[in-house]
Formats: sequence, C-alpha cells, structure tokens
Amino acid sequence: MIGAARSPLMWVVHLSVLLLVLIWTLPTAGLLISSLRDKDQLAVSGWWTALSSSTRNDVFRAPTAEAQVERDGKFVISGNVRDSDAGTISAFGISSREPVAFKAGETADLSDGAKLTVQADGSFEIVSDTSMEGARGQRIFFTASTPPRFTLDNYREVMNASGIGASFINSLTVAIPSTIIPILIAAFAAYALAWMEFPGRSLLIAVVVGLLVVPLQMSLIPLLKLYNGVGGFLGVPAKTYMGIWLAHTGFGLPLAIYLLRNYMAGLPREIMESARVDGASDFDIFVKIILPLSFPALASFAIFQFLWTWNDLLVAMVFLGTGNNELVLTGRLVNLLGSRGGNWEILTASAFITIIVPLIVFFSLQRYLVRGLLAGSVKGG
Amino acid sequence: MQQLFYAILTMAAGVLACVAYFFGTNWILDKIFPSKGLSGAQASKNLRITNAIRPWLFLGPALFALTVYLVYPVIESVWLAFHDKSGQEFVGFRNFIWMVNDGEFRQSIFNNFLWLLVVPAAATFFGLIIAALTDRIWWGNIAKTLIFMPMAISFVGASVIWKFIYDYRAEGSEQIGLLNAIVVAFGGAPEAWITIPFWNNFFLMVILIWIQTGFAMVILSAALRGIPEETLEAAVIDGANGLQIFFKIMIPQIWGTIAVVWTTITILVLKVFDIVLAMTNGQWQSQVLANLMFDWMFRGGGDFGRGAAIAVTIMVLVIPIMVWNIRNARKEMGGH
Amino acid sequence: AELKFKPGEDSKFNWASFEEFKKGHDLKGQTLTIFGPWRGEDQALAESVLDYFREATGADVKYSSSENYEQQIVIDTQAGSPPDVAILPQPGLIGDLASKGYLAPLGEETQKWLLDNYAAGQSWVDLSTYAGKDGTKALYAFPYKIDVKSLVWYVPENFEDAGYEVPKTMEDLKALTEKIVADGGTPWCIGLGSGGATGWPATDWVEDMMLRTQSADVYDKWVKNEIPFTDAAVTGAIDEFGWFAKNDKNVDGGAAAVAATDFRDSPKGLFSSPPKCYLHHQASFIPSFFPEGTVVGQDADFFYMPPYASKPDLGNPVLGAGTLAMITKDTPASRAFIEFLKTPIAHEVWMAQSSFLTPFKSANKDTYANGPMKKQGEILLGATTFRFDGSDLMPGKIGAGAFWTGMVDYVGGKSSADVAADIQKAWDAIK
Amino acid sequence: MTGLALKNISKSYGAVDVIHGIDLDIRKGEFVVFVGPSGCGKSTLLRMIAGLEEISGGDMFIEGERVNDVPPSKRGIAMVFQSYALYPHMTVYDNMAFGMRIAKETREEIDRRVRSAADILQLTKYLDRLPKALSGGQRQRVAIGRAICRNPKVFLFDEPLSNLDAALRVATRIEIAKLNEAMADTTMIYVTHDQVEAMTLADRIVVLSAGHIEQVGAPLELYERPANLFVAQFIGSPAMNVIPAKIITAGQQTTVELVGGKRDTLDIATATSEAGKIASFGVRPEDLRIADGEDFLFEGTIAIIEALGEVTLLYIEGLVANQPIIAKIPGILDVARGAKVRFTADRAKLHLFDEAGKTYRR
Amino acid sequence: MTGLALKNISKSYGAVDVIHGIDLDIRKGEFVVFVGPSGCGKSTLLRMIAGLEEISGGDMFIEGERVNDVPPSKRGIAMVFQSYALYPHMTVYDNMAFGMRIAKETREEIDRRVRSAADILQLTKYLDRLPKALSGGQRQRVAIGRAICRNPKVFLFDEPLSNLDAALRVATRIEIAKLNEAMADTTMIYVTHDQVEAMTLADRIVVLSAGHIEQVGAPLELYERPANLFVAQFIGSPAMNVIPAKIITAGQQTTVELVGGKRDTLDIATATSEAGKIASFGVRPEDLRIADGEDFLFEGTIAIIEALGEVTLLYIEGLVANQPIIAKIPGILDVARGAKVRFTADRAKLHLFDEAGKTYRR
Ligand SMILES: Nc1ncnc2c1ncn2[C@@H]1O[C@H](COP(=O)(O)OP(=O)(O)OP(=O)(O)O)[C@@H](O)[C@H]1O
Ligand SMILES: Nc1ncnc2c1ncn2[C@@H]1O[C@H](COP(=O)(O)OP(=O)(O)OP(=O)(O)O)[C@@H](O)[C@H]1O
Ligand SMILES: [Mg+2]
Ligand SMILES: [Mg+2]
Repeated sequence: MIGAARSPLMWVVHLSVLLLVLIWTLPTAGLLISSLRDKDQLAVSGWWTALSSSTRNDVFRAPTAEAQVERDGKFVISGNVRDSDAGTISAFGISSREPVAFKAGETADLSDGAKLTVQADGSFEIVSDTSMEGARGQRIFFTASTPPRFTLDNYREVMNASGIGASFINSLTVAIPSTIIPILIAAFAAYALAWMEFPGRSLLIAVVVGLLVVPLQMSLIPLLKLYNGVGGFLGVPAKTYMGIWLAHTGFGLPLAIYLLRNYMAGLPREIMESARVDGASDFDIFVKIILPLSFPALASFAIFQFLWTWNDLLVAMVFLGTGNNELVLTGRLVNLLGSRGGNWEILTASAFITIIVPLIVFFSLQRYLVRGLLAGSVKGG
Repeated sequence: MQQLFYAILTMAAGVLACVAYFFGTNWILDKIFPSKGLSGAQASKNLRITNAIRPWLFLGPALFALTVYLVYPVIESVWLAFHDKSGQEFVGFRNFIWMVNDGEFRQSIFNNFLWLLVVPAAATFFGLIIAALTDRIWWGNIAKTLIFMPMAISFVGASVIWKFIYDYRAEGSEQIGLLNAIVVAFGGAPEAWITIPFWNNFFLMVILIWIQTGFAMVILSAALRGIPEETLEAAVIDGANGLQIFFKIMIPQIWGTIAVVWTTITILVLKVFDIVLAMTNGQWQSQVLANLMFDWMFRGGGDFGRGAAIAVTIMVLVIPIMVWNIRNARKEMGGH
Repeated sequence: AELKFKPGEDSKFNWASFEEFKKGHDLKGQTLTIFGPWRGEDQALAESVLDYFREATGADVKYSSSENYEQQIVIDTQAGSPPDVAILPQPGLIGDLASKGYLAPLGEETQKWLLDNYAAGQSWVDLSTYAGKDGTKALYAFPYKIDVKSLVWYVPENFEDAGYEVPKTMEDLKALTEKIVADGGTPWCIGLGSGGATGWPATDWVEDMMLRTQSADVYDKWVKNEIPFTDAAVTGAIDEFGWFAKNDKNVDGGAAAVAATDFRDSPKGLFSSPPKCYLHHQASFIPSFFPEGTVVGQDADFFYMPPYASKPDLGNPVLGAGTLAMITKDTPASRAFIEFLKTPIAHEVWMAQSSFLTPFKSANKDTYANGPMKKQGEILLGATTFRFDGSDLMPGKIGAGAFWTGMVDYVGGKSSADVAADIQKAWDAIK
Repeated sequence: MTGLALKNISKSYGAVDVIHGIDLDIRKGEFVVFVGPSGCGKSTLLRMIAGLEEISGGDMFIEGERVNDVPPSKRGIAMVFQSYALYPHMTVYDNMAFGMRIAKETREEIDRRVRSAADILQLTKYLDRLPKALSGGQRQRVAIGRAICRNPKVFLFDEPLSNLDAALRVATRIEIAKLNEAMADTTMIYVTHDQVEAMTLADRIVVLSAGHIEQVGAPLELYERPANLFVAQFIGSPAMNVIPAKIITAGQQTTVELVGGKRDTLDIATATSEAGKIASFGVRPEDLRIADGEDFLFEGTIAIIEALGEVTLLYIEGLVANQPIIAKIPGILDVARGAKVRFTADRAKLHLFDEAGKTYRR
Repeated sequence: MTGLALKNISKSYGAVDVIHGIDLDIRKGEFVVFVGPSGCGKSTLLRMIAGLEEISGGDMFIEGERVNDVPPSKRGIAMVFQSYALYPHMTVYDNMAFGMRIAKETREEIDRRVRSAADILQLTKYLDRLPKALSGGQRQRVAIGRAICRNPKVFLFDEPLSNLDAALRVATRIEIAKLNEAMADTTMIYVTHDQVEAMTLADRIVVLSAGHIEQVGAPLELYERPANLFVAQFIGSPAMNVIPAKIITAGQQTTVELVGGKRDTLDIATATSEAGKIASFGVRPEDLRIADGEDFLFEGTIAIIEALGEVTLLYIEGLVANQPIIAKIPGILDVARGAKVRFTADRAKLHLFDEAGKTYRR
C-alpha cells in the first residue's frame, strides 16, 4: 500500500502508535525499573522517582561506642551516613521528632554531652570529651538528595538461586512439546473441520467453542484421579512429562482448533481444488498446501500456547513432580518468595527473567505473520 | 548437560510419536483400502470408505484429548453440581437454588455482564487498531513486541505491576502508585481505586484489556495481512482514504477473525479469575463468577457441589456464543 | 547435606534426643514426601531441620511447596495422590480433610504427649482434634512452628525521643494512642491489604480483642458459631478494633488507607524519618518485612498486646497461629516423621535460626537465636490461655472469606452490626 | 470408445439452476471445445467433470465407469483453472512438478517434463519465481504448464489462453494441438471465447447457452449449418447479421421479403405451410460484398468504418433500427462515412430461420 | 493539452528491471492502447500510472502536474484490474457503487449509474450476488462496471474483455468506444491482446516489448508501416510471414533474393550501401493470394489447412525450415494437404527489414 505510505497523515499514525505503545509499556516499564531498584525503596517511593535525583529522609545508625577512637584527647566515632550511594546531605537530626533540625555542617549536641557533626558529603563525627558508652549506636536522621541508583542485586539473587538452570531446562521440556503437539493435532483437526465433508461437522465446531469455556480448575481433580489410575495400572508414575504434555495439549486444543479452523476456512478453495485435481489426497493437501499456507495462524497460536505453558504453574504443580528434574521455572521462582509472598524485588526481577524466553519466541515467530502469502494464487474474487 | 540431552530426547520422542501417528494411520488406511491400481468399482468403493474414515483419523487425537481433558471433567462437574459439598449425596437442584438466592452470586453475574460488555470489545478494538496502524510503519514490529509484552509477563509479574499502578497512600504522603501520583500531580486527592465499589470493576478490567490486547493484535494482524492486497489497491483507486479502506474494505474482510477474537476473549472473560483473585479477591463488590467458583471449590476444603454449580452456570452462559458460531460456520460453508 | 549444627557440638542442643531417635529409626531406601506452606527463606530453614531427619533415618525426604498449596492439597488428596505428610496452617482445612477421610489419626499416645509436653497442652490437643470420616473425633494433626499474634511492634528510640512508655494495660495503650495524636503524631500503622487475602490482619485484631473482652469459652463458641456473629460480644470486639482503626487520626493515612495498604508494607512506616507511626499490631513473623538491616531488639521491639486492667479474670490470653503436620499417607516414614517432631532437637535446630517459636517445654529456650525470639517464646510458654487464630478455625468460606470481606467493609465505613449480620448470613448459608 | 459420457447432467446452486440436463458423449481422444456466452455454465460443467462440483442430477461416466462419487484425484484429469489457482507458496517449478511428485514420478522425469513444458510456454526464466512475481499471462502459462506436465486421461482447459498475446496464443494453441495429437488416448475438453481457437482446435464444438446444449458439431458444420439463430450468431465474429423477414412463398425455394421491402429468393426448401410466417434472414458479415449493379440484397448508409488493416468493417444503418448491419470487406477500403452502399452476397451463403429461431435446413 | 506524460519512466523489482525508460505523451481525451507480449510490462506501466507501483526512475505528469508522489486516490483515475480485484464481501451492486459512495454522490445518481452500467454489461440479474457466485466473465464485467460508473480523468483498462465471449466483447467494446466519445476529456489507456480491440478502439497504439516502446502510432500506421520487424510481426494475426532474404541491388527499387532462390523487386528505396546485406522479407498472411500464373512470390507445400469458415489458413512448408509460412485465404477453400501451391501478393504490400529488424521505409 504505497498510497497510504505516502499519505500526509502518516505522522498521525506514528503518533497514535507511539501513544498506544507508551500506554501499554508504561506499567511494564515500572516493573522493569522496580526490578532494578533497591528493595527497601520499592515500597517507599514511586518507581518513576528512581529516574531522577530525589530527596530522601533516612536514618543511619552510627557504630557503637566500641568503634570510638581516641584522637587529640577526644573520643571520636566517625563514618559516613551514606552507605554506598553518592548524594548530598542537606540536613540532619538526632531525634525522630526533629529529623531536619540541623543543616549539613552544623553541630548538634547529643544528650550525653557529645557533639555530632554531619558534613554535606555524609561524613560524620561524634566527638566527646569522655569515653562514650552504651550498646546502641547513635541514630542519625538525615535528608539527602540522591542521584538515580540502580542495582542488579535482585537479578543476581534470582539467577544465583540453586536449581534455576535445571528448572529452565525443565520448563523448556514442558513448554516445547506442549506447544508443538497441540498444534499438530489441532491443525489436522482444524483441516478436517474446515475442508472435509462428514456428518456432524458444524456440531463439532460448536462443541469446540463450548469447550473453550471449561475452567481449568474443574478438570484438575478428575484428571489427576485418572492419571493416578492409569499410572497405577501401568505401573508407571502418575506424574510424568508425557502426562503434562497431554494435559497442556488438552487444555490448549479448543483455542487451537478454533483459531486454525477459522483461518483455514478462509484459504481460497481453488488452490485446494487444484491440488485435488493434481491427484493429491487429503493428507497431501494438508501437508503440502494447507500447512505452509497456514503459517501465520500456526505461528500466532504457537506464540500463545508457548506463553501459556511457559508461564503456567498450576498445571505443572498438579501434573508434574517437584523434584529437581521436574520443577519448572515458575515453580522455582515462586519458591524464592517468602511464604507470605512479600518479596516484590524478587517478583519483579523474576518476572523479567521469565519474560525473555516468550519474547524471543514472539520475535522469532513474528516474521511468519507475513503479508501477501496468497498473492498471485487466484484471479477473481 | 545430561539433563539437557534427556530433555531434547524426550521432546523429540514426544513430537515424533505425534507425527508418526498421523503419517502412520494414513499409510495404514491407504494400505487396507487401496485405491491405486485397482479396478474401478473396487477402487471407488475403497475410496468412499477411506473418505469416510479419514476425517476421523484427522480428528481422532483431538477428539480423544478433548474428551479426556475437557468433556469428561465437564460431565463430572455437572454430576457434582447436583451433589453435596463432598460429592457424596444427591441434592437435586439445591445448589442452584442456593445460588440464585446468594447475593454474592447475583453480584458476580452483574459484574460479569459488565466485564463481558467492556473487555472483549475494548481488547478487540485496541488490538485491531494497533494491528492496523503498526502494519504501516517501519517500526511496527517493535511496537507490536512492546504491546505484546503484557501477554508474556507471568501472572505474578502482572499483579505486581498493577499494584504499583493502583497503590494508594494517604493524602499528603508520597504516592507510590502511578495513578494516584498523576492524580495528585494534577491537584486531585488520591483514591484507593480498587476499593471503590462498581468502579473498581473497571480498574480490574483495564488489567485484562491491557493483557488481552496483545492476543487480539497478533491474531488480527495475521488476518489483516491475509487480505488480498489487490482489493485494497482497488479501493485506493476508487478514491477511498485510509479510514474508509479500513472500515469498508479491511474490516468486512476480516470480520470472521474479529468474531473469533471477540468470542475467544469473551470466553476468557467468563473464565478469568486470577486478576480478581490477586487484586481484590472479590471484595469491595468486585466478585466475578469464575472467582466465586474457585472460592467455593478450593477455599478451606471446598464445596464441590456449589463450585460445580457455578461452573455449570458459566458453561451455560456460552451457549448463545456456541449457537452463533454454529450459524456462522454453516453460513460460511454454504457459501462456498 | 551438611548439618547446620554439628551433633554433639553445642551443648545448648538436646543432642541426646537426636541420637536416641537415630537409634530407633532406620528408613533407608524409603522416601518421604512432605508438602508444606514454607517457601523462600522458610523453606531453607525447614530443609535444615529435615536434614537431621535424613541424617537420622537415611530416608529420602522430598519437601515441596506451592503458591497455591491450599488448592493443591485439595486436588492431590481428592485425586488420590497425596504427599506422605502435609503441613498446613489452616485448622479449618485440616478438619475438612479429616472429615473426608484423607488423614490418618495420630493416636492416643501422641495426644498424651502433647498434653504433657506442650505448654497449655489442652489447647493444642483441642486444636488438633477433628471428627473423622465416621464422625469420631481423633487427633489428626501435630502443631509445629507457632507464631504469636498478640504483639505490638514499636521503635524503642522513637518512644524515647517522644518520651512514651510501653503500656502495660489496654487502658494505657488507648491513652498512649490518644497522647500521640495529641502530640501531633500518628499512633498506628495498619494495613489489611494482602492481595486475594485482603482483610485478614483485621481478623487478628478482632480475635485479640475478643480474648481481651470475653472469656476463652466465648471465643471457642464464637469460632464454632455457637454464639452468632451478631452477638454483642462479637460486635463489641469489632468495635474495639474500630476504636483504633476507624479513626482517621489514629492511623497513618487515615481510615481509608487501612484496607488499601498492603500488610507487608505497613510496618515500614515505623522506620521512616520522621516516623509515620509509632505502633504496629502484627504477629511474630513481621520482622521479615522490616527494612533490610533492622535489628529486632535494637531498631525495633515489641510488647505483648496488653489485657484490660478492668478485666483481670481474663488473665494473659495469647493469640497465635501456626502450622500443623498431618499424615496424609500412612507409611512408616510418615509415622517416623511425627515421632521426629516430638524430639527437642527438631525444634531447637529451627529455634536457633530464626522465625520459629514453640510451646514445647523440653526444647531449650536458650537455643533461641536472639533475645526477642526468646521473649516471644516465653510469652508462648507463659500463656495462661492460648487460642489459635479464630479465622483459621472457622470454615474456610467464613474465616478466609466472609470475615475478611466483612472487616474490609467495616473499615470502609459499615457498622459492626451490619458487618456481623453479613458474616452470619454467609455462615448460615454454608450450614 | 467413449471417453466421457454425460447423461442428463444438471446442477443447481441452491435455488439457481445453472445446468439443465446435459447429454453428451465424448470419444476417447477427442478434442471437444465448449463455447457459449459468459455465464452459461461452461466452467461449471468442467468443474463437474473434474469432480469439484457436486453433480445435482444425472450420471457421468469416464471410460465407462460411473464417476459421480469418485473424487477428483482418482478421475485421472488435469485441469487449467480459469482463475489459475496456482500454489502461492511454491515456485513456478514446484507448481508444475507438484502433480508429478504426488504421482511419485522419478526426479529426472519430473525435471525433464517441467523443463520441456517451461520451454514450450517460454517460462524457463521464471522457474524460480513465486506466482506473485509474475504477470497475468505468465501466471496463466504456469497453470497451463502444470496441466500439460501430467499424464491424465482427460484434460480440462478453462479459457487457458485468454491472457496471452496473439503470438504466444498461436504458439501455445499449436502446442496444445500437438499434445492432442501425440496423446491419442487423451480426451481434451477446452473452454474458450476465441473463435479461432475453437475452430482450429476442436474435433467437435459444443455450443452452450444458459445451461443447455444448443448444438454439437464439427467446427465447419457449426459455421455453415448452424442449428439455430443462437448458434448462427454465436459462431463467427462479428456475428451473423439478422434481418427480420417474412416468408412470401414457400417450397423448394423460398422467397422472403426483408424489412425495407426488398424481396429475395433463397435456395432453401420450406414447407408450404410456412408461407406468410415471420422469419429471420441471416447473412454473415464476411459474406457480404459491395454490389456493383442492380443485383443487391439491401442498401444502407455507412455509419461507422473500422479499418483493421487486413479487413474493414462497415456498419450499415437504415435497414433495422438501432441494429446496424455489419459488413466485413477484405483490405483497406476507400469509402466515406455517410455514403449509401448496396450489398450483395453469394446466394448459397444465406441463412433463414423460423420464428422460433430454428434453421430452415437447406 | 497533454493528459498524461511519461518522462523516462523506469521500474525495477529489486534486481529485475521491468520497465526501461519510457517516454510517452498522451493527449487529454486520447484513447491509447498498450499492446505487447505477455510479461513485457504493460500491467506494471498501468499500475505505475495509477500510483500503485512506486516509480523507480523518471517523472510522470497528469494534466501538467507531476504526480510521482501523488497518492492514487488523488490522481483521478479509474482502473480495471487484470485480476479483477473485486471486493469479495460486497455484492455486485455495492462493488460498483463503492467509488461513488466514497465520492459522496447522491443515492439516486449512484443507483442510476450502477443500473445503467449493469444494463450495458448484462449484469442486472446479478446485482445482488457476491463475486464468488459469479462466473469468470461476470466477474470481469463487474470490474469493468466498477470503473465505468465513475467519472475520472484517466481510465485504465487492463485486458478488460479477455474473459468475455465474442458477442459480449464486441458489445462492450462498442460501449467503451461510446464512453470515450461521450467523455471527450477523459484519457483512456487500454491494455489488450486482442488485435481487433486494439485496432478499433485506439487513437494510438503503443507497442511495448520487454519494458520499452517499439513504436507508437495510429492503428493503421502500425499495420501498414511497422517500424520494425517486432511490430510487424506483433500486429496482425496470424503474424506477418518473414522470409530471410538478401539484398541484391539497392536503390530506388530494391531487388531481394529470398531463400529458395526466387528474386523479386520491391518498390522500396534502400541506400546503395545496403546492397549485399542480409535482410528480412515480410508479407502478411492475408496479403497472400494463390498465384494463377508464373508471377509468384514463392512456392510451397500445404502442411496444415485450418478452415475457420470465414477464412482458411494454409500452413506452407518448404521455404524456411521449421517455420511454416501462413496464408489466410478468404472463404472455405478446396485444396488438399500436401499440394504444392504458388503464392503471390500485391507488390505494395510487401515489407523489407534490415538485418537489425528496422524497416526499410517505402
Ligand atoms: N514482484 C515482482 N518481482 C519481479 N518481477 C516481477 C514482479 N512482478 C512482475 N514482475 C515481472 O515484470 C514483468 C512485467 O510484468 P507485467 O505484469 O507488467 O506484465 P504484462 O505486460 O502485464 O503481462 P501480461 O500480459 O502477461 O499480463 C514480468 O516479466 C513479470 O515477471
Ligand atoms: N455459487 C454460485 N451460486 C449461484 N450461482 C452461481 C454460483 N457459481 C456460479 N453461478 C452461476 O452459474 C452460472 C455459470 O457459471 P460458470 O462459471 O459455469 O460460467 P461460465 O460459462 O464459465 O462463464 P465465463 O465464460 O464467464 O467464465 C453463472 O451465471 C454464475 O453466475
Ligand atoms: Mg468460466
Ligand atoms: Mg498484465
């Protein structure tokens, strides 16, 4: 459509896409930034503030009296309130009631007669004429402006968790066949429903649509029962990779058949007829004509099925064991979270680690969503 | 390394077995009822037989999997719906009677209708717009990947994301929720968004729309690319502008796919529970059927009867969609 | 695996019990699967205890957990492929499993052991006794790893800075609350948010108030719905909570923020500069959610949620929660595991690390890793009355449903009577 | 031996009847051309023979075997679709090789046949292209190539040359004729709108109209002795001129009066009962000559002159309102528009049709 | 006034050059026909004029305005696509009405024009059908109808009549001619493979070959005075016979020796330097006559006889190996295959081309 490409309204298109992309990525951007932030900061300030320097109020606990050194007859405890990050101290205080009582560089009198000075660069000194006592270090409240600071700690923590590598492979072992098998099965079924004549065809289509709605949770108990039965009967474990592939296949089939059938039914009839006249059987037609021409639909469904199986936890937990050779990545990551699930930093980092593989899949399959696949095949229409 | 090797081996075995089935059965069928090199009458008789059998060979694995994994559980659910808590005792319609008298259930039905009205339409709409617009720009693929991203994010990730959007802090303190930060920046008062009855439904819907737009976009983008280019050219020649081409030429030609996407999302909406579960668990009057079902199924030991009764209700709700799809399929096939 | 503490090395530990157990059990070649709620750090801690069981018996122990463990245990038991041992924090769910016949009774002997060895033993036995499939009551669960809930957390130095004292009675606590308000501060941080479980922290408040305004007997009737939710005793307790939470001045962010704030985020207000609040009511696990580097005992501390001076007869009631182990598949290994839990060492190893309290009298208090834990342990041991978290005892639909929702509605502005009526209605619906 | 037999074949799409009971026997090895106005059912008939369209009524036999229910792949046919129906994802080579690969021919044989077909159709340069990078005519040639590569019992061609230029059309036509000769046992059925193709290729032509057969016969037979007005006008281009007439005297010879009043006596026998009846008088444009003397058929004014080089077409008005009579005169003519001219024709080449359009046989 | 001007227009698809620098001026209101072998670039050129194909090089002007970057919708064109490009989801009526609806014509006006176009194209019965329920020719007619309903500055027709039967083709052709007459300001560009169409419709014919122009001229000019061998052979069907020859004497008149040894003197002037050069001698099949006496051009054996009714085609062998000479003799001839026949032709109608194929002008 070169006509459209030249249209003066092109910038409107660019702008609207940009706007939509912004809206859609903003939440994810928040997640990404959050995953790079210090875990304590997460619940305290908005993620967007991480991008600019910010003023923050913080508390620092000075070393205990044990750390004091004698210098020129005075006892001194010194250090720096800013642990690692740079930044400037603008004010400080010694009581929770007045955390900004003093300007940087000023000196505050402590209750036990010692004097505290905090410089703008964060260095502080507690100076006392007498040796200081007490098991507790002095709290220093300070207000600092901090430049943006990011850390890869969250990722390091997730990546270093034991068994992550094995789980990664387990997840792939689950996801790849669970994507390919249903596509194969569904493609054959979709072809039959789209182009083969047999009684009850449209009823079957309706049933497939109806089955789309079956809540997964409903199926788990009966199926696991069945698996246990079959496993017991055959003397094999009930929870195997085979079992989960089939389960994902079963759960993914309605959507697969529905999408693929719709697509296949739209292919030009003449091409099929032409192949039929050329002597091709239904099987030949399916393999040699329909499959290559259905690539866009196959690719789209593959993307979704992969996503779903990759991110799935429930089905994996029910139908697959939890041993090192079986625990999937999502399961492994969830186990990193505390029992009460408050580790936002792990959540954010692991969300980004798990997203990578699906995005690769999406990106690599996206090129099959091609234009003009059917161009030149028939004249008319 | 060894694990990787085994993994590849099992994967290959699994996929090959599947491929072997289709090739194998077809081969066997053609061996049992050969039609090549046979006399006419016998050949055509064999052909009739193979033609009658082959669809079922193609459908076989799918039907098997659907039956085992979906139909059988459905039957079990229906059976359970007429039984008590533990599935032991037949109780007739008692679960259903309880259901219609339950305020929460009625609330869920109402909310579900809201969801059904808004989410499929919005997700399909945005998906279509994005698919159409990104098709024309050089950075379309990048844009698509970004918009697809929400789909790829695991559900836990998504719930954290939206926590960081809807989070509420008291007025005066620093807002860490983006929405409230914006509201405050414009001089408004922060709100605990997901606790505002009725409207919170919409805040939850936004999440699903955000996720499902990627789905709609991918499917519709494939469909848009399947439109014969010549018809667009013809429309350009006929003087149609971009919008007219979009509405009068492209949309009608992918209408079938739009219907499919809409149907799929509608059904998904009926099933959706994890968003509600994670964000509100149905509190503040945001309950939906699927979450209610989940609640009754598994919370504290569960009441399978009531859970199944709700599940059956959800399944009944798709019947109109099924009928509509049958009609479409019939029309489509008749037209050829 | 490497044992956390070398047997025999540190004399604080009761190594004899370990050796004795080791002698009595040999499960080489057997597998024990355990399914529990502990993930993350807790999982690592649990594994460190299981290591001793492995070491002692030679059994192959597989522990697993899941985000949806409640759902999963239902599925697994129902479908007939349960783990050997399940560990769950919800007595309600356990009762349900027991009534469906999925659990094996632990026997008289264990019941007696609990009575003898756990502080407030009868409370624990009552908690672990459920009706089986045939209706007969039996001991089905073994409490292990307890959290104390009746705690109020504060920052001692902030108290010092402002000149506040730790209150000894509920009256004092209320006075302190008012004083902080008068000083221009905000006394409480309360957050009920918990995703799908939003509302539960409020139930702890109500239960604590219940125990402080009514006798344990009334409490027991309440959790069994022998007195209705609408009873004045209950609405009274709810309103006690309301006194704290429904007053905009009392809570950080005002009453509106209570339901919306995540319980994991709410304690952070104690530590901000200047402090957003001075007090936080939460169970013993909460330090996990304190800012990194917070040292309990120094940067933060707790006090026992005090009783009313005006009701001395109620004593020092302690509200708690915890996990209970049960046998879902009766094998020698799972029996042995319950036996293992009866050894002091099974408790001490975890005590010596973190986030573990036990009412087991024979476990050496000195093994507690730090002072605050020991202090909590002592609260547990010194309890005159111990009551398990009421919402966990109620049927799931109530304790993990209507009650939560009700509390959310309550802080949202509904009256206690209306809320109680709603909850009671829900309860009636499942009878 | 009968290659293909249609017995009372009919077809309807829902309520629309498209083919109304067609009976036709085609010898094995015969070359039959279907002609007829656009939309008369030629493609439909072809598709029914191929087995692509359900037969609504009647029976079809290929080499004696009833094939109503035999699927296309087993009928031993090759077909060139009117709409090409190329495989969009295959190169030209693969498009042509597809049928043979299905038939499990050897690789060499496939290559040989594809290359020879490509050679004939001047497609060799394009063998590696996808259909979408071909011109209309090239696509059509691929469609032809795909058919002629194979070795079927029956060839079906649906307007296979319509998008080719004259030279290529002649060349391809000759190749098809050769093919027909080389494969004496292969029946060919060919749909075309091109008279020359029809006349040169056909053993027999079937003229269809609105779903039924008007006439079947050898090409010259149709040209010289059309069974009725429809065939007479359909075969030949420009079409035969038809002038309303009245039979004045019937008998061994027939005298008719054309509109305009001119009378003429034809060598056509009519039953005496026909006298006085309305008839149609027909003369082909190419049979008209400019009359020198008084012996003329009719007279008219030249309205349009179309000089085609080889011949000149004259559109003559004045005889029948709104329907000029066309004369096709060889060479480039030197006449002026508006001139009054008289025309005559060889008496043996005149046609007469009765009121219903049936020919009065000579 | 120039309606359309192409200045050195070229087009390539990646590495494939399809159009090589075309220069062409078309008067406003002119009817120009593009002819050329299949694949020579006609459709591509049309699509470039329509703005559907990027112009790789050169400039294009419509009514004086440079339109290289003007989108199709602003160029004021209507087009009949070679592949029809009907809107599959619209009925025939809507297909035709679409352009006018876009242009916001009144409902009555649309209805009037659609019905009148449908009438002309005999589509009235099908107005409510979807394209997929139409025959090939009917679809093509819808495509034509869609174009002629509109009111553009330039009409582009890409082989619009290829799937129509002869009668309909003539009728439609006449309608197009009428349209052209009625809309004196509308430029029409027409691609066809049909000689008759080209000759009758065109004001000028553009002969294309492999992406460049061979000759532009009025129909008869091309027929009578082809610029080169290519045009000579391309215009006229069957193509002009070409016989290798040698120039014996050059000058005012030229004497050539045909293969076979026969010499003949033509009324064609050649430079004396040409003497002795190889040349091609050309004569159109329709210009050949059977010679009675000794004055003949050449002699040969009749290999094939094709009787088309109106004319008979004789394929004569014996002169040039593997390339029969074709003679087109009016009427139905009474000759036998294998007979030796002598042919002659009007001396004024003979053509002579130099070695490179360029015509020796008379
Ligand atoms: N996308 C493409 N890539 C490469 N070559 C192409 C492409 N499209 C067309 N061509 C080539 O360009 C040439 C001109 O094509 P065009 O369609 O203009 O021919 P045409 O003159 O219309 O032929 P026809 O009479 O057969 O329709 C052809 O040789 C064709 O193979
Ligand atoms: N699906 C359909 N439903 C109704 N009528 C149809 C359908 N398909 C074709 N027709 C009609 O059947 C008639 C015959 O069509 P067919 O394609 O056989 O014509 P044809 O003789 O090949 O014409 P052409 O020369 O134009 O290709 C046409 O009038 C057409 O409109
Ligand atoms: Mg046709
Ligand atoms: Mg073309």
